[in-house]
Amino acid sequence: MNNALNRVLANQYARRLMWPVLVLLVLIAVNIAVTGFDFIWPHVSDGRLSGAFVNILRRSAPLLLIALGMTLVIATKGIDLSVGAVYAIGAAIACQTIIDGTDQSAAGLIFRAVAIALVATAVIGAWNGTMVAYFGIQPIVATLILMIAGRGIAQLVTGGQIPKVQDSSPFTELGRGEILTVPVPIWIAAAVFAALVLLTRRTALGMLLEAVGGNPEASRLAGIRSKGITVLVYLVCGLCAGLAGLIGAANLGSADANNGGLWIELDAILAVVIGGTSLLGGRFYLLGTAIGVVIIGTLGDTIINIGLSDQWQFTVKAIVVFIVALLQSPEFRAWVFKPFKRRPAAPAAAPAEEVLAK
Amino acid sequence: MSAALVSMTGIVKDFTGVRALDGVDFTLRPGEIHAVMGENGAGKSTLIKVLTGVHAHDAGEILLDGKPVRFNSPGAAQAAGIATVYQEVNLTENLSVAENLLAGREPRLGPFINFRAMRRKAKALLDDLGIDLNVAAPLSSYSIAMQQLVAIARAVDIDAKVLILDEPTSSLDRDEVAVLLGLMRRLAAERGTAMVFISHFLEQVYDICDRMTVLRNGKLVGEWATADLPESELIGHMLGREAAALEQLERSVAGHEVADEAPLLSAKGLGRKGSIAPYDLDVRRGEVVGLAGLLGSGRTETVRLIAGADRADSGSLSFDGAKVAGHNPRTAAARGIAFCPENRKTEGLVGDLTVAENMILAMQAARGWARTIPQSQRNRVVAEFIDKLGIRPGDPDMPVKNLSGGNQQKVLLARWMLIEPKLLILDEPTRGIDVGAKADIQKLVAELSGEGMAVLFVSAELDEVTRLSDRIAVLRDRELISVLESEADMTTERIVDTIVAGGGSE
Amino acid sequence: MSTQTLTERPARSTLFDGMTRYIPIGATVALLLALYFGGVANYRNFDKPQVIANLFIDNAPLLVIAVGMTFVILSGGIDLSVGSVMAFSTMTCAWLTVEAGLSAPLVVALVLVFGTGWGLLIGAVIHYFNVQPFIATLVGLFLFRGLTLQISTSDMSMREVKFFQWGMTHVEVGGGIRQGGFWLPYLSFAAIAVVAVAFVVLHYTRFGRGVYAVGGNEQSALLMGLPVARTKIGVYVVSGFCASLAGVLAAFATKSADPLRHVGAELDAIAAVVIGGTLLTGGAGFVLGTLAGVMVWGLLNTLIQFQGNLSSWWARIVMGVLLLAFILLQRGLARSGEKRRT
Amino acid sequence: MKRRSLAGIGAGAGAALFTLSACGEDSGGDGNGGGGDGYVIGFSQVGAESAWRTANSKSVQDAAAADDRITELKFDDGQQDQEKQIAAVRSFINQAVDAIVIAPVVETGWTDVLTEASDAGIPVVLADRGVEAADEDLYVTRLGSDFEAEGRSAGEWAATTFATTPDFKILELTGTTGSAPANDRKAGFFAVLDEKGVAYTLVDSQTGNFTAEEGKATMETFITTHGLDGIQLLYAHNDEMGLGAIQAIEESGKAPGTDIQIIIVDGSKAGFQAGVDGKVNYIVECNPAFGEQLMDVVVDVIEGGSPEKFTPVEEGVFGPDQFEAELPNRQF
Repeated sequence: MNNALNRVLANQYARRLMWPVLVLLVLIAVNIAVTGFDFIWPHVSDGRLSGAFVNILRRSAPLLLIALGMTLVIATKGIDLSVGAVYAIGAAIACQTIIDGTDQSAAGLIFRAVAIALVATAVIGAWNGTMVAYFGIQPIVATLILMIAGRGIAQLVTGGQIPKVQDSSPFTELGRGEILTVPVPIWIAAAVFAALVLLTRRTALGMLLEAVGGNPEASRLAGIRSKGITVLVYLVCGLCAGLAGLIGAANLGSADANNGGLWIELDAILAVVIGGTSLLGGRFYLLGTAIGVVIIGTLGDTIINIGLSDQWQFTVKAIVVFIVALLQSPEFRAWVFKPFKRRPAAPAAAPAEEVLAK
Repeated sequence: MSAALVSMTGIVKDFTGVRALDGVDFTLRPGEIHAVMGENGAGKSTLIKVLTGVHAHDAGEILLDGKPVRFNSPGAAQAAGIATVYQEVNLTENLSVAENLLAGREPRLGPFINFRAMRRKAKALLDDLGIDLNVAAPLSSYSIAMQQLVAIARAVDIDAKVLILDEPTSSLDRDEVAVLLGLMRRLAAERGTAMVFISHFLEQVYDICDRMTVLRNGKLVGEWATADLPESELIGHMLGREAAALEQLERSVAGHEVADEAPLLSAKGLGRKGSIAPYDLDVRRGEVVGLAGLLGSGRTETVRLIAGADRADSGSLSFDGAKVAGHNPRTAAARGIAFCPENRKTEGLVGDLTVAENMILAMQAARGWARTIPQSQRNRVVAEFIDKLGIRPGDPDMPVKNLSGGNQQKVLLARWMLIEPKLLILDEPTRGIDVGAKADIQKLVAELSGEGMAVLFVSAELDEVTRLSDRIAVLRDRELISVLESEADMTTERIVDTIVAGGGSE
Repeated sequence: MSTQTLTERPARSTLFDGMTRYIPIGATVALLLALYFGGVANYRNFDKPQVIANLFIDNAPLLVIAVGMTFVILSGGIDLSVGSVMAFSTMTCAWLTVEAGLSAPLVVALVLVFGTGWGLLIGAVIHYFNVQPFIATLVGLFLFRGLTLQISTSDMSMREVKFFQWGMTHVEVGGGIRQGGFWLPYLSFAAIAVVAVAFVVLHYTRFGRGVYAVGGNEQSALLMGLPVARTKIGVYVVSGFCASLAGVLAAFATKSADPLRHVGAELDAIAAVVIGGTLLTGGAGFVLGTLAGVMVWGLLNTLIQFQGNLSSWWARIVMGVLLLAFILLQRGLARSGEKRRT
Repeated sequence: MKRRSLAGIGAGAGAALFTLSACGEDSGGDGNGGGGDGYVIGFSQVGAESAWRTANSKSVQDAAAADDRITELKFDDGQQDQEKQIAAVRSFINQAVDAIVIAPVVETGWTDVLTEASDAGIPVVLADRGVEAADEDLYVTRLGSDFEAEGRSAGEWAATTFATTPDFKILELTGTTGSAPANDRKAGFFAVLDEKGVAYTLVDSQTGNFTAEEGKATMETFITTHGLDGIQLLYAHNDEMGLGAIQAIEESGKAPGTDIQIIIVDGSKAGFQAGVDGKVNYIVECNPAFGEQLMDVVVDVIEGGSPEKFTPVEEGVFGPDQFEAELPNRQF
């Protein structure tokens, strides 16, 4: 029984992940063909792991954090457009707190800065969740408000300046340091990934989330605290965005309220969708999201490696996303791979639903 | 006998691996009313959807007036004179009644819709059918029953040669059913419209249909003239077993002792403005209380207040000896009140989740997200209830949306039985499900109450209510008007009398 | 046939129900008036008619994409590609006339055909391949920004092209600003014409009513025999056309093309549509509400300009807070108008 | 009843704006100005996209507040959107200000709105960036940096420093693709190298969008793609990108300023600090603090003066030996 359950789950996951994994492998293969095996094979220099692929992972860490939070939000049928602004707020609060301190290397100060930033971003996330769950405002609108105002808040925190933390401050280790030769951002992202996987799959949170996203009213009548869960999920998403902002700020040693994490929400949503989670809510795939993030990260390097100019960034990203989106569409696959079987002009809505019911 | 108007032969339809229709033949003659009968999953709806262009068939032939046709959209079928009314109202609530009636066929001035002419035409159309509505009002301002009549009026107006009615009466009350059946007779007689009628109400089928085609498991069982097929034989054909077995089930249900003690649940002056007038209601352990009344009489509203699904704005509720405060579905479940809502799909199940997940949802919700049900316990209880309730297919990992209505209802019941409630509230648990599952559920209700569980039971079918209930609360116009207690009062006739009398007293 | 007549009063009076539909737009108009008179009371020169005229001049392109967005949102979809399509259209206008030397009217026609064609393509992908509109149009957002940058990485002037002088040619009413009159350029009239046409199409044609029907309940619309495919694809065609037209209007407005222009315009358009009372879930809203929404958006900016001492960040925060206030207001009204049906 | 509450809330929201906007008020200003004896000036700023820009806004606002001749400065942030800037200028015309200052986000597309200002008799002064040459008659003067000259300064230092390097290899981090500073700083730099006949190879040139974040990411990609060996010079179009790149270089185990020489443009505090630390070799200043100079020009223009078409802002270039002395003078 248990085995059967695991097998089916594995299959379901495998089916969802097949296309993104294929696309990622193609991208990696292209890079290896152009720059050699060094692309994928890391080496240790100066006591830290480096290499093109490790760099991609390290740089993708903030996006991964945000995309993971976004996955949970999307699972509840929501969306969070404010993560880019929250990223900037988290970065701004942390850096400003540190440069306002006397000794920028004091552990207490850094701890306080990180704590204040995370609490503030969690509060912002909870605010978004409250707007959605308790005021019944559509998620896209509720979070649009903070998307507009958020960067203003971040600038207010920094007074429009770009606070620069001393390079000697241990705060920068969050973005630049390494533990056991592996860069800290990768550790943080991996830890959050593992924590979220455990949180959602080892407890019942994942199932309850999927229930709330799949059918909010049924979930309410089944006695699920759906409002509480919704707030929790937006809170986690805000927290992830704030943490991503901290990593970004630590990496640079400064916080740019205007440009930090600009349009990262779109990349995060793309990563979630590439990873197989539907924007309509319900089932979610954290591993798929991680793969989606790596695809997006690898894409940027691929463009430079194959010698295309920077202007291709957007175009190539669009094309890759289009391909993944189409490959994930059963209708498209049927159309392409079974050209001889005519389909009805009007696609029957959810044929699967009809199978046994009628 | 006149030549066939519609002739379907050897129709085959597959849905990714499942054969929904397997070589079905169907013949419809001009001016006849023809019932398609079968359990849920027999293929009735698929047959209709193939005929109306919603689904494309994989093999077979459809002749309309002797000419082969193949519709690739409902629009194309309508254009060829085949109109359909579905069980669930398929109109758009945000548009006005007139627009819904005439959408796609609006009277126009040049390229523009002539709203004045449209309203006039819509008004005339409804007047003709004996329906009086404000055609300019949004459809959403009318009850579901009225919306269904509008849907029928729309189909009639298409001037169809063939009118298909798929469970049109499931949300209508008696008067409305009478209007509909009268309308059908008139259309058949005056316009020679051929009609396909699908209904679970055998009484209506026998009342109006000329012929019947019976399907079972996607295959054709046969076609009979109504007069040649007694009810018991029909049921036998539909179920594929002897009708006697069914009757035995029904008999086993009635009669058991109710513990004579303080009520488990006691509502005093419970009410909600605009929804249900304040009412008093007691339910004791081991008792089945039925709620009877016409559609819109406030049955669902009554039980939703008790279940905590809606907030009461007057009165008080006590349960199990304690006063209930801060009532909502979660606290209700914690107290031992389980509620199976009326609409399985939108309020009950989460379609994407598996059978197992849907079953343990309430149990898990009660424990909170942090305390997961251990895997072994979960597998055990799920397997136990799949077996106990006879859920088919018995795969705990299948998404619940792929199950038939009856099996979905059983999953929902299992969800609540898992938390071992003291009071089980069932709102229309047998609506739209096949005869076999219906009997299973009725039997289960009787068993549970026998074990000491209190049950509140809402059903549109008075037969079912009288058969199962120890007491019956009768509602009318959003008011609880009477509670029938004695054995002698528990008849369909008595309930109808009560409803009529309740109206007279006002 | 039974002679009995079935009568049912609507669950609420039709008068009220008719009104419920107009509450969001009524709120928008009330807010618009409140903002305007607040401005008049607080700032000198705010009562000049040109202040209102400027709303139609500066927001003409936004108005046009917001109208296209209204169609899409009414049908239950969303179009994130409009800002990029707009920038791409402006850039193409400049490139084809200045670099390639094609005749301007031909170029404008080509651009409009192109925008329409893009809408057709993405609408077909959304409908036939069931790709979520958010993602399909997000592809457009990236794709056209990229293509625009590939045409030119810097801004490009087309002031030498005679044809583009037409847009800012203006009509003066009441003898110019100094005599207390105002002026409006042709491109404002073009934008107003788009609103008028959209209004007629949405309310008086089968396509328009089909948009409402599909947005209300797509499955029902299909079963009612309405041309769902044509309608769903049609709204993206309208939006694509509007986006390219807005790009052309932007070309008229500045006679220059900038590859980084209109970044985030889709969000402005969505905000304007939402402020205008159209529900993002589809099926309910009015194009005139969108007009009011664009006016509110423009008026907020005007107020910030007249205030003149808001720092960059306070301006953004004020914008966000006002949007919040508005949405809560709208939500409160909608909730009080909600009802439980049986 | 419904309608009354609706109007009430509407009025409430309106009141909220006016209360809120008061929060942004700087110094109990007399609000709507114009009535006094001083001048009212409208200033349409690009946005707040960088520390340089914020310093610039602050310099202008402070200078206006301190200047007795000026009653009020109407400041509007265009959020890097030309249409917002044009709308702001139209609004200034409506407000009948005495002069308009524009810091244009792009060079083209200003003809109509400048004509409108000139029809209304309001003089226009450009700050920082310029507009296309054809519109020259429509504004009085431009006060700002000469980006091409900045590029040329950087180019001259590079040409001198690496005149004899046999295989002179350059990496370039450009500003936002398509922006005037990015275009001009690039053009000026390579024009000088070409004029002087320096034999160089431009190994790669990618945008860092004027931000530290992207500057660092792009540099990392440079390092993995090309390596740093044999590359002599990194030319970064602004401080922030340069500082980001320095981190990337340090993380790859090389020493910025030594293993690879670095030129940055702007000259912020952080940039000079890096110079003092020996990580930057040459800084071309781009001075944002021209508020007072701007006020003088504007008042002169209002009072009928006709200054030169282009008034350059005082800007310097700084080599390694000047960094330490200059650091305390930095304002942003």
